Order: sequence, then C-alpha cells, then structure tokens
Amino acid sequence: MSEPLVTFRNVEKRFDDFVAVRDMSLDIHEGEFLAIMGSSGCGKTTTLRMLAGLEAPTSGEIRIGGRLMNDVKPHERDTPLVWQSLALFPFLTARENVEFGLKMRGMAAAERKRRALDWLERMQIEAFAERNVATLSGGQKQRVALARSLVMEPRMLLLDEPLSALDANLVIRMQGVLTRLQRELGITFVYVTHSQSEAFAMADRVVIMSQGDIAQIGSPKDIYRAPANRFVAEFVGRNNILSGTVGETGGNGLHIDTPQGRFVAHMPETVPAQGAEVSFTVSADLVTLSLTEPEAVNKVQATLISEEFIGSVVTLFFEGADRLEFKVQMQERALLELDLEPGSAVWLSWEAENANILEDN
Amino acid sequence: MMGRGLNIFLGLYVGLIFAFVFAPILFSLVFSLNSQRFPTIPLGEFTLEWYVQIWNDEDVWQAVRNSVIVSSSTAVLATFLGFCTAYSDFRYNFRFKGPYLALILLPPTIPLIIMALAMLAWLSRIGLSGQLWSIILAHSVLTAPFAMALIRLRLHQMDPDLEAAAWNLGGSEWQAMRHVIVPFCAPAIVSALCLTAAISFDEFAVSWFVSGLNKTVPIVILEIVQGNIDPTVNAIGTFVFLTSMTLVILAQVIFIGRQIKSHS
Amino acid sequence: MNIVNRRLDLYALTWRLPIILWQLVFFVGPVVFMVAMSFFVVRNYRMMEAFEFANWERMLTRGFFWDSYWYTLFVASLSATIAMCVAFPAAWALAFRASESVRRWAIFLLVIPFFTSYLVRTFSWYVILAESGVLNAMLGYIGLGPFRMLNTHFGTIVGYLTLTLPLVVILQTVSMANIDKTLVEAARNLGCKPLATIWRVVLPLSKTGFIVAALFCFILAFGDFVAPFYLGGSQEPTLPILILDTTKSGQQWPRAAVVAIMMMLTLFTIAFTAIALAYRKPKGARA
Amino acid sequence: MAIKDKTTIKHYVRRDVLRLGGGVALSAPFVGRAWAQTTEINMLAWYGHGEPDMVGAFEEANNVKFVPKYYAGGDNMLALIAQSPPGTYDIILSDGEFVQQLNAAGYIEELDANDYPFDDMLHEDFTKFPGHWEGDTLYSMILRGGHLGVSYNTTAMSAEEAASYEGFWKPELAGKVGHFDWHLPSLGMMSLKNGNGAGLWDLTDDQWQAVQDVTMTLRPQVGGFFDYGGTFNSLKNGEMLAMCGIGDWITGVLERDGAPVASVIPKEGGIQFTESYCIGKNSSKADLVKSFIQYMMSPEGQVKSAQMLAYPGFCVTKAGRALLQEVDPAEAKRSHQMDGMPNDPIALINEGRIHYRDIPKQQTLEDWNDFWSEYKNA
Repeated sequence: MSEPLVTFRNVEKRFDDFVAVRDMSLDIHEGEFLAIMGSSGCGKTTTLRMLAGLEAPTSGEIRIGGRLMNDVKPHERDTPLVWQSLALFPFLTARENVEFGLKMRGMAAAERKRRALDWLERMQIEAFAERNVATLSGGQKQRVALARSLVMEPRMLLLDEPLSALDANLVIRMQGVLTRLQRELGITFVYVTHSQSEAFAMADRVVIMSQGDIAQIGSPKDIYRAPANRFVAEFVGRNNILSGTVGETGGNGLHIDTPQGRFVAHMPETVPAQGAEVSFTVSADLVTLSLTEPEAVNKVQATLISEEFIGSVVTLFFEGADRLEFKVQMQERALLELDLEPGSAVWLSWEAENANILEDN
Repeated sequence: MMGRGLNIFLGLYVGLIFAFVFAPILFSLVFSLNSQRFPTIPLGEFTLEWYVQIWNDEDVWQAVRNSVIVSSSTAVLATFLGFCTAYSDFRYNFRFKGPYLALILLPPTIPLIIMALAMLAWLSRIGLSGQLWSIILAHSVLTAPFAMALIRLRLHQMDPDLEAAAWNLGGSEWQAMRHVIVPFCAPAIVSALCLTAAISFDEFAVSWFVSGLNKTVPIVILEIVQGNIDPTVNAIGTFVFLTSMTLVILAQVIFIGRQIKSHS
Repeated sequence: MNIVNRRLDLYALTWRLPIILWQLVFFVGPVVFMVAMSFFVVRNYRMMEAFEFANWERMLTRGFFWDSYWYTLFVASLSATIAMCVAFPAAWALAFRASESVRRWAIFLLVIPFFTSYLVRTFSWYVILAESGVLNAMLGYIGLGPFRMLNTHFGTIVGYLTLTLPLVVILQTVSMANIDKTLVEAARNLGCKPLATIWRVVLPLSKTGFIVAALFCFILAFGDFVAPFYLGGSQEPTLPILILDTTKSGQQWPRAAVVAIMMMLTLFTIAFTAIALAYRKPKGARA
Repeated sequence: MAIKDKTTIKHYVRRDVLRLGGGVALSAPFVGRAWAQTTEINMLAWYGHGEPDMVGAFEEANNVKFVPKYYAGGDNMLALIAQSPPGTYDIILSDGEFVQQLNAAGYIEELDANDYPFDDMLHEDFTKFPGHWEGDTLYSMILRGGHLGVSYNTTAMSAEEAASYEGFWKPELAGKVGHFDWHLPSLGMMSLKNGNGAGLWDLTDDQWQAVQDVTMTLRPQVGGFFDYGGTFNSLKNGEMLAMCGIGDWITGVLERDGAPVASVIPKEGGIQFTESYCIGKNSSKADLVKSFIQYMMSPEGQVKSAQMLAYPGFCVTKAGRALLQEVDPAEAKRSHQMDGMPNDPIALINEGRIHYRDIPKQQTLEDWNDFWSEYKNA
C-alpha cells in the first residue's frame, strides 16, 4: 500500500485538564472516504480541527503528505472544511462565498468567477449565484458550502457534521450527492458525524471514538457485525450483549456460561482462558424467532415487551432470564405471520458463528 | 371595568412623562423662533433673528468647524479603540482580561467634572492641553466604551466559525479581519461612529476644561449661558439637536434595522 | 471559541495593545496624577510637587466639605428615588400594557433627549421655571402662583430628572418587558393581588435592571454640576460645584483633587455594592 | 446682545473670489473679509472684553483676530494662566488688585510708561495705581473702573432703603437677595457694613470674625449664587430683587435695556473694581498688544469701554470722558460721567466714599474663599 495521505502518530490534545484526544495513531489514505463517529465530546471534532490546523496537538505528530503539520497555520494548509454551521459569509452572495478561497489565494477576478460559477452549476444552484446566502434554503446553503470548499481543488475535504441541520429527506439526498462527488473527484473525504446511518451509508472506513480514544477502526460491515468492544457494541446498531465466564473450549467453539444459560460462540483468534469473564454480541437481525423450541445451539426463552417500527423493519424488545433485554430485528411482513402480542413467550436462537466475542468485557 | 380606567390613567401618565422629557426640547425650539429675549406667555412674534445672528457669527461657525473636527476624529479613534477591545474580548481569553475590560469600560462611571479635572491636570502636565486634539484625546477615552459595547454586541451575533472558515479557505488572520470580521461588523462600526460622534458633539464639561482657547459648539453654548444669555442658545441647540438626531437616526436605521432583520 | 494559537503574536498584540497603551496614558494617567496631585502644595498660586497631607487634612476637617458631601449624597439618592418612582408606572405600562411596536417607539423617543444638548435643555427649563416664565404664566391663567421654582431644590431635582428620567424609564421598561409574562399570569391565577404581584413577582424578576437604573441615576446626579448650578442657584453647593469653586479659587487644584477622589471612592463603593446586590442570587429560592 | 457687526476673518483666503468678483457681497460667513494673514491674539479677560464691540474696529484696522478666554474672578484668572503653557495669553485683562500676583508669578511683561497717556488721567490715583508699579517699572495699564454697591430692583426697594447695606436684610426680600458668586466683592461689602471703612481689607482676626458673623445672618435672605449670566438674568426676570457683590456694571446694562434696576453707593461706602491690561510673558505679539492697549487708552477706545455691551466701566482719561460726553451724552449722563453730577464716579473717589478692591491683608485669600464655601453651604 502506498504512503498514507495523513498520519496521526501518538497525537494528544489537551484543553487545560481536559483530554480531548488521547494518544491517537491513525492513517488516512489517499482517496478514501473516512468517517469519524462518536457521541458529542468524544474528540472527533477536535481531530478534524487538528487536521485543519484550527487546533495544534499538545503532543505527537500529524503529517499530511509526509509533511509535519503540527505548527502549520490554517491558511497555509489545503484542507477546506465544510462546517457544521456551514459558516457561510452572510454579507456575501453565493458566488462571492464560493470565490472567497480563490480570492484569498490572489486569483484574478475573472478566473475565480468562472470557477465559482462552474461549481455552482455543478451543484445545480447556478440560479442562485447572485443571491445573498441568507436568503437560500438549507439544502442550497449546503451546496454553496460544498462548492466553496471544493472549488479549492483540495486533495482532502473535511466535513464536520455537515448534514446535521437538514431534515431527513434532504439528508438522504445529500448523502447521495456526497458519495457521488467523492467517487468522481477521487479525493479523500474525512467526515465527522454522530450519525451511524450517515457514516455507514457513505464511508469506506469508520473510526469510532470514545472519550478521546479510538474505540474501533474498520469498514462499516466489520464494525456492524463484529464490534470490537462493549462501547462499540452498545453505540452501533441493535446488538444483544451477553456476559459470562468461559467454560470448556470444545471443538465447536467457545462455551460461555451466562445467567441466561450456556452458549457457544465461534472461536476468536486469541482464546481466553477458562474461567475468564467474557462478553459477546449477537446482532438483532441475526436472531431467529420461533414460537416453539427450535433445534439450535444457542437459544433462550423470552417475553415480548414492545415493538418499534422504522419503515418496513420492526425491532422487537424481549425480556429474558435475569431481566436481560433482547432485541430482534425482522421484516414487518414476517412479524405479521407470527401474530405476537405483548406478553407472548417465544424462543430466540442464533448461530454460533454469529456470536462475536468482545475484546473487553 | 377597572382595567379600562387603569389603562386610561396609565396612558395619561406615560403622556405626562413624555411631556416632561420633551418640554425642554420643544420649548427650546419655540423660543428659538420667538422674538422675546426672556420668553413667556403670551409668546412674542415669530422671528428668525436668532438664527440670522448665529448664521452671521464667525465664532459660531468656527465652533461648528471645531466640533465637526473633534467629533469626527473622536468617532474614528474611539471606534477603532472600541473595535480592538471588542475583538480581543471576542477572540481571545487571557489573563487579566477583567482588568483589561475594566480599563476601557470604567470611564463613563466617573463624573465628567472629575474626568475634566484629571484630564486637564494630566494633559497640561505632559504638555498636551489647550489644543483641539486635547479634546479629541479626552473624548476618545470617554466614548470608546460605547463603541466597544455596540461592536461587541454585533460580534456576539457572529458565528465564531466564520473567522476560522476564512483561515480555512486560505486567508491569513489579517485577510480574515479585512474580508470577514470588518464586513460583518460594518453596521455596528457605522453605528459606533455615529454614536460616539454624537456624544462627543454634545460633551461640554471635559471640552471646556481641556480646550484652552479652542471652542466647540457646547462650549459656545456654555459661554452664552454663563455670559450674555440670549435665545441664540436655543437656535444653536436646535441646530445641534438636528445634527445629533441625524446621526442617531442613521445609526438606528443601520444597526437596529439590521438587528431586526437578522432576528426575523 | 477556541484559540488557534495561544502564543502572543503580532496579530493578537495589534488588537490588544493599542487600547492598553491609550487608556494607560489618557485614562489611568490622569486618574493617578489626580491622586498624586492631591498631595501637592500650592504656593503663591503655583502648584508645587510635594507629598503632604495638608490638602486632605484641610478639606476633610472642614465642615463645609462634609455638609456638601452629605448633601450631595442626599440629593443624588433623592433624585434617584424620585426618578425610580416617577418612572415606574410609565415603565410598567410600557412593559405590560403596550404592544411591542409601541414599546419600541417609546424607547426610541426616550433615546432622543440624550442627543440634545443637556445645557440647552437646562437653559430651556430655566426659562420655563422662572418666576416670570412660561409655567408661571400658564398657571396664572388658572389663577395660581406664581410659584418660586428656580434656585430651589425643586429646580435642582427637575434638572437631575431631565438628565436621568429617560434613561430610567428605558431601563425599567426593558427589564420588565423581558420578564416571562406567564410568570406574572401564573401569580395572578394563583390569586395574587395586582400590587402584590408587582411586589412579589415583577420586582424580584427585574431586580438587576432596576438596581442598574437606580445606580446610573445616582451616578449622573452625583456628578452633575449643571442642574444644581443653573437651576438650583448653587444653594448648598454640591460636590461638583465645590470642585469648580475650588479650582477657580487660587489655583487650589490639589484640594479639588481631594474632593474628586472622595467622590470617586464614594461612587465606587456604592457602585460595587449595588452591582453585588443586583447580581446576587435570591436566597434559597432558585438554584 | 445686538447683532454683532461681523468684521472677523476667515482663516483661508478667498483670493479667487476677490480677483474675479471684486465686490462680491461679503455677508455670508463663508466669505469673510479676505486678508492675507490674520494674526491671532489670545486674550484672557472678563466676559465681553473680546467681543466685537470692543475689539472689532481694531481687528479690522490691524488684520488681527482676538481669541478670548473668559474668566470670572481673579483667582480663576490665575488658575487659568497656571494651567496653560507659558506664552499662551498675549494680553491679560486683570483686576487691579491681582496685577501684583501676576507680576510675582512672572506671568506678565514690563510696560513702558511713555507709551501711555499718564498725563491725562482723571484722578491721580490712576497714575500710580497700587500694584501696577514695581518701583519705577510699570507692569499694567489701567483701562477703566466701576463702582460696586447695592444693586436692586426699584420696584422692590426704595432708594432710601438701598442707601445702606442694611437694605439687604429687608424682610420682604427673603429668598430674593442674590450673590455674585465671588467672595471678594460680597465680603468686602459686608466688611464695609461693619464699619471697617478704608480698612475693609485689613481686618484683624476679631474684625474678620465679625464680618463672617454678619455675613451669616444674611444667609436666610439669599436666593442663589450666580455667575455673570445668572446674575444678569435673575435681576432681569425678577427672580432676584437685590444683588450683593455687583454694581452698575450689571445694572447699567439692564438699565440700558429698560429694566427697573439701579445701583447706588450706600452710606457705608462702595468698592471700586479696576480693570487693567497686562502683556503676557513671552508673548510674540507684544508690539501688537501694545498698540491695542494704546488704542484702548485713546479717547476712542475709552468711549468703547464706557459703552461696552457686556458691562460698562467709567473712563479714566480726561479726553476719553470728553469724547463720551460728545458722542454719547445719554450714556455719559446715565453713568454720571459728567463733571458736577452728584454721583460722578471721580467725585465719589474724591469724597472718600470709594475703596479700591483689594485682597485680604491679614488673612489669606484661601481663608476668605473657605468661608465663602462654608457660607454657601450654610
């Protein structure tokens, strides 16, 4: 693999006593769409701001294209940022906003106007070029903000929760716009968000952060199916988490004794010692529901508590032994056939290879 | 029932308050057009005599010129100082920020007569008294807080990312100042210019102490009131009123207008 | 916002330094020099640098200084009290009974007087209040008067109110208009009588604005020499008049400085107390 | 104030206007009289001395412009000089008794007695006026004088009542007696009332205490303390019915205007204020100032001084008085500047009823001033 575009080496950022980013090491590759995800205060925005030069790392190294960037001022970088607030200049028109960066670079007026109009056209908002940005709609502003950054022809575009202010329909549309743009331009996108759906829908790789640490790096599928630790498991998706102690390790997998019974999980790369505390996850959509006791290695009995519909997918919440909550995701159509009502007792089961051992417990 | 009666009473009361506040202003206007030297009721004849008198008075014109120089220079200086402070407060956190802000915000709480005394003693000590720009120096200290307050309010309305966005797009801090902060604050800067100019244009106590032989309009008014009182005071007052009002209305239209717009 | 660069650089200094230097030279300088001056001595009408307490001793042991001092404190407090009381019904009406646009216009109108010459307004009052003036002439038509209004405490207070009333009405109106109206309605709903509502709900909620208004009023009246001189006839000279008199007589600037410093100390004490009161959290009630 | 005859000058030159238009009407203020270079003369004086009626003609003839700074009271004058950089004021109009102080402080230049008409004085006192000479060196040129006594509203007081300072205590005048806000003339009058006569400024501590005591008894009568404008107005509009510390210099103006006021020299005696010109130390325009003083000492100048709009003062030269009688007999009569008139100011001096204003001899000015503050506060 070629030299990464960006490398973080043991980067730490403190604000007085508060550690925003702790000992971060991360490579970002040319042309990838990287999402950094986490709840507020996890350090994701600080990471992005360090990339843009708006914060200087307290220790460690940040390199872009091999160059040490720790003390390079923001305006000497080529890292345009699409702001959460959009930060469009309210006293300028859409076109003037887009021209701003070119003007700072000292480009001749005619040339920068041409480029700005090109980009506005590409974003399909050329009709609003001479309008004051304050009069534009949310989606239009978003496109101006994108055009303003992209007109700089950067190697890397930084995006800080750019879609958080838009309504749901628009978010889906803009996701399409963003992924298409990224593919067409072939440049690196570093996308900070707290929204799992945005990150998983668009990113090649996702970085999950928690309290200044990287919790997991991986493709959306990796993270979804195999959360590395409890934090990720709880943060991402509909995971059922069970904890217990390692029993005997037979040929068919790892045996784990939990209050809900003994389960078999597929053998992880590093085998925990017998008697060790261990947790594992099972994705809600990989749990099978049956009214009668199924022929399965891993099964529990549970009672339906409630249901939650999102589109055609329904999430069922069950209570198992020891008041443990189970989640099961299925198509609404499949649910209708089962004819459940709250209080119904059912069997839940899953395959051993769908049980994913967490690195921590 | 009671509410209605109360409303009528309150309406009258508010009217009375406004009558009190505007009586001296309106009477001054009436007196300035009245032939009597010591006006009373019934009023004398309508006359423009007092206006003709000040129109023909070279000293008044000189004072107007001085006042224009003083108030415009004060406005520029005070607005610059106010802008610097407002921006520093907005942008930076630093040790001793409290004393720093107190340094600029304190002067208006000190009575003008004390400022006048201290200013004259100090300025004559360092050899800067008795000049037209002595007034400008003193007024800049007195009015800068007002400029600071207006501009700080405006900066408060600014998305703090805006400045960083300008850096992010390749603008240096200076360029960001020139192309983002200043344009964004423009309405407040204009308002501050108008407001500080208006305050300076009307200030007499400090001016009177430090001006030496240079007279501004309020000093001429003070001298007429102290000396040979006559209704030219009212004529000058009406003129000052119109000048100040023009500035204030400009400031209101520009600043308040924007504020309402940006809120809606 | 976050600070990109915590080191002081040319850019940061450009915005921070000018005002520091400027205020040091033209604000701190004068005030400090005034304090120093209060220790100078005057010989043969010339001020000489010295460090003697003679001026302090002389001024602070004089009955007339303390008479003036207490009198000034008294009239400034009185005028603040009167202004607050006179302004309140109007401010209440503007805050609770007037529409948003009426209120905005009222405030705009009340700002106007600040931009007319205070001297001219005072002179106007002088003519209005004179024994043969406009007001007495009008009263004469209905068979009253003439009343003596100039060169009295009444004249002084009229002058102070000219200076402070618009400001007080504005501050009271704004601070009451900002109260959450539902709280007032809730109190009425719970059976609170109108006056009790004002006392128990409106005033506590607008306390800060009211204290600031009273403070401004006090400061302005405390330091004004125009009203007591031109409308009060210098009867019982207030401290500002004493300062003027002292500077006029025999170059006694050091003594004037003593009076000025005493005034400033008094003002600062009162201002800090008032501000502390204004921003003090109510006991227990809310966090 | 009558409409000022505008003879003053713009600082920039409208040569072009003149060259092209020649006789363009020059009434608008923007098109002042065009003189190439106007010299400014800074004047420190009582109110009115720098107004056009006094200096206009001289300004026009000599292409100069007077820039006046007005003061009220000799100590005020000294304070103003002390606050200004040396050489600020070219000409200082001082009260006679303060010339000595000016000289002691080194604020004024020597004069040459030969430049001025000392051979034409109306009274020998004016020639060697106290304090104006240091040995044989002249420091100040007396311009004019005026007499201070009881000033009153003739509808409220009779001439008999006004013939003594006792008149101020008339019960009907309660709250209607004003003071000119300067301690020297008012306290001087109180000293005269106490019968100190010619020794009115030279008081022993007991006498001084007695003066303070009697002054304090006047306090309930007092309705206010006024500057020039306030004094003028409150007499004019009836706010005050009697005024202590002034004389014809204010009532004269009001009288000319038709107001029912007058001033008399009461039986206890009156005080004379004396106004004199000095040349400021290091003035670069001393020659111009000298010719201005000479002009004001000429008959023409003396008449201007007697007619001064702000407040009148009597002529000190015989030629000046003669010219006044000739060109403005009404004013000469009003101010009794006619030989043989009962209240002729010169005759009053000769009768010994007039005492020159002076500064306290045994007390300091500060003592007097402190008492004045105390009195105002009482």
